[in-house]
Amino acid sequence: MKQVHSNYMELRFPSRSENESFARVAVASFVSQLDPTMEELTDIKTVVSEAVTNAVIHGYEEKEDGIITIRTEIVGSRVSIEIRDEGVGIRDIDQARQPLFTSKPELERSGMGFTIMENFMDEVEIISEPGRGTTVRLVKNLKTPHQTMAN
Amino acid sequence: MKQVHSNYMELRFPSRSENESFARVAVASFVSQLDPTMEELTDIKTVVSEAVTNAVIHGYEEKEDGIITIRTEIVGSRVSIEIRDEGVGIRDIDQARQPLFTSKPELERSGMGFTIMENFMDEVEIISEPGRGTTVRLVKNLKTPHQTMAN
Amino acid sequence: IGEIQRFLRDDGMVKVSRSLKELANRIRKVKDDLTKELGRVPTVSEIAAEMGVSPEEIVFAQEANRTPASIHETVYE
Ligand SMILES: Nc1ncnc2c1ncn2[C@@H]1O[C@H](COP(=O)(O)OP(=O)(O)O)[C@@H](O)[C@H]1O
Ligand SMILES: Nc1ncnc2c1ncn2[C@@H]1O[C@H](COP(=O)(O)OP(=O)(O)O)[C@@H](O)[C@H]1O
Ligand SMILES: [Mg+2]
Ligand SMILES: [Mg+2]
Repeated sequence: MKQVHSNYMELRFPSRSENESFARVAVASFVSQLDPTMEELTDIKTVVSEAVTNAVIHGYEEKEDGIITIRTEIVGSRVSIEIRDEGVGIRDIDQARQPLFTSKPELERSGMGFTIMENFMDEVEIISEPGRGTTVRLVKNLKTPHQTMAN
Repeated sequence: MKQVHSNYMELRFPSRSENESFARVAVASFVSQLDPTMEELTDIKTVVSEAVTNAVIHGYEEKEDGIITIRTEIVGSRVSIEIRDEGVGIRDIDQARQPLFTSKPELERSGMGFTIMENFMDEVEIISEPGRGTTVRLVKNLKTPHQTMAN
Repeated sequence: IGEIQRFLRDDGMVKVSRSLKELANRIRKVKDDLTKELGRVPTVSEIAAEMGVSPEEIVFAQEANRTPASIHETVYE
């Protein structure tokens, strides 16, 4: 039997908004080992953007010296992405997940970040503690080339 | 006066040859914040490839569970890239730097990796200890768009 | 959300390896055009601005012209 392909990468960078685009491309280029569809890759880039933006704006409240860590793992066609900050944390996670909920309406946030993550990924887990920081765990099972063809 | 732009990123991944492409994209896309020319980016991608390939092939002798760390820093238009492995290390660094020297002629290595790094970068420093691993520090001062225009 | 999703998904089932290769070819053409127009090599941002994407995306797309993007490509094609 063919062995399952597995690999990982870990990335750390300071909480500056100009790193969002870099983070998105870094994760995408790592995942492109699996030759996903364009649609799958776009979904992944979008959720990484949302999570990194949340860490910058909410987690570190735009302080630029916070550290954001992203760990991406692939096992077979399963992609797991963990985005971590050591910022202010989330008091009420259920409320934060509600569509349209935002704690920063003054910044014209849409409150749709977590909803987008839930829509584009197969699993979304939020682990957070006020004063300690937030970890978002996202999982997507890519369709293998074979499954795609069968659709 | 305009403040000098500074930023960094740190990357860790296992010593597998398929991560070479990911590593060059990650470093080059980070450096693209500085508005380099395509040629400067190509230089940077090439040296990252050479250093990562060295870590995989020589440092870890193709064992796939070694860890490679890359730290990239930008300060003004100066780019520093540090590629580190905890592999076998280099006994004679002067000899390793010689053009055409390779310890693995059986793998059809060209022995030109360090020579390419010296050609494409402004500074190349090799720190290594047998049994401890190797760190390659590369620095490139990018031409600002203004300087490029003056050429 | 359905709408955002549909909008973002207009590339459908196209494999990344192929789609990025096309983008990489366009980058090369834009680079050549800009070089003539400016009388010097363009910067990555200039090319990115011309194409309406971020400089980081330019770097990513360019890689597609170098190697097979994946382990699958060789296996399935
Ligand atoms: N990393 C984080 N650290 C602290 N709070 C967060 C973080 N991510 C999200 N939140 C909280 O969850 C809320 C909802 O997030 P999201 O759905 O992305 O909407 P938006 O970012 O538009 O406010 C945010 O307004 C914020 O209160
Ligand atoms: N990361 C490393 N760990 C151990 N040895 C290394 C490493 N990088 C380079 N070397 C040694 O330096 C030599 C020269 O490297 P290089 O100029 O890249 O040529 P080549 O890789 O083609 O052998 C290698 O053959 C190897 O002996
Ligand atoms: Mg958000
Ligand atoms: Mg070499």
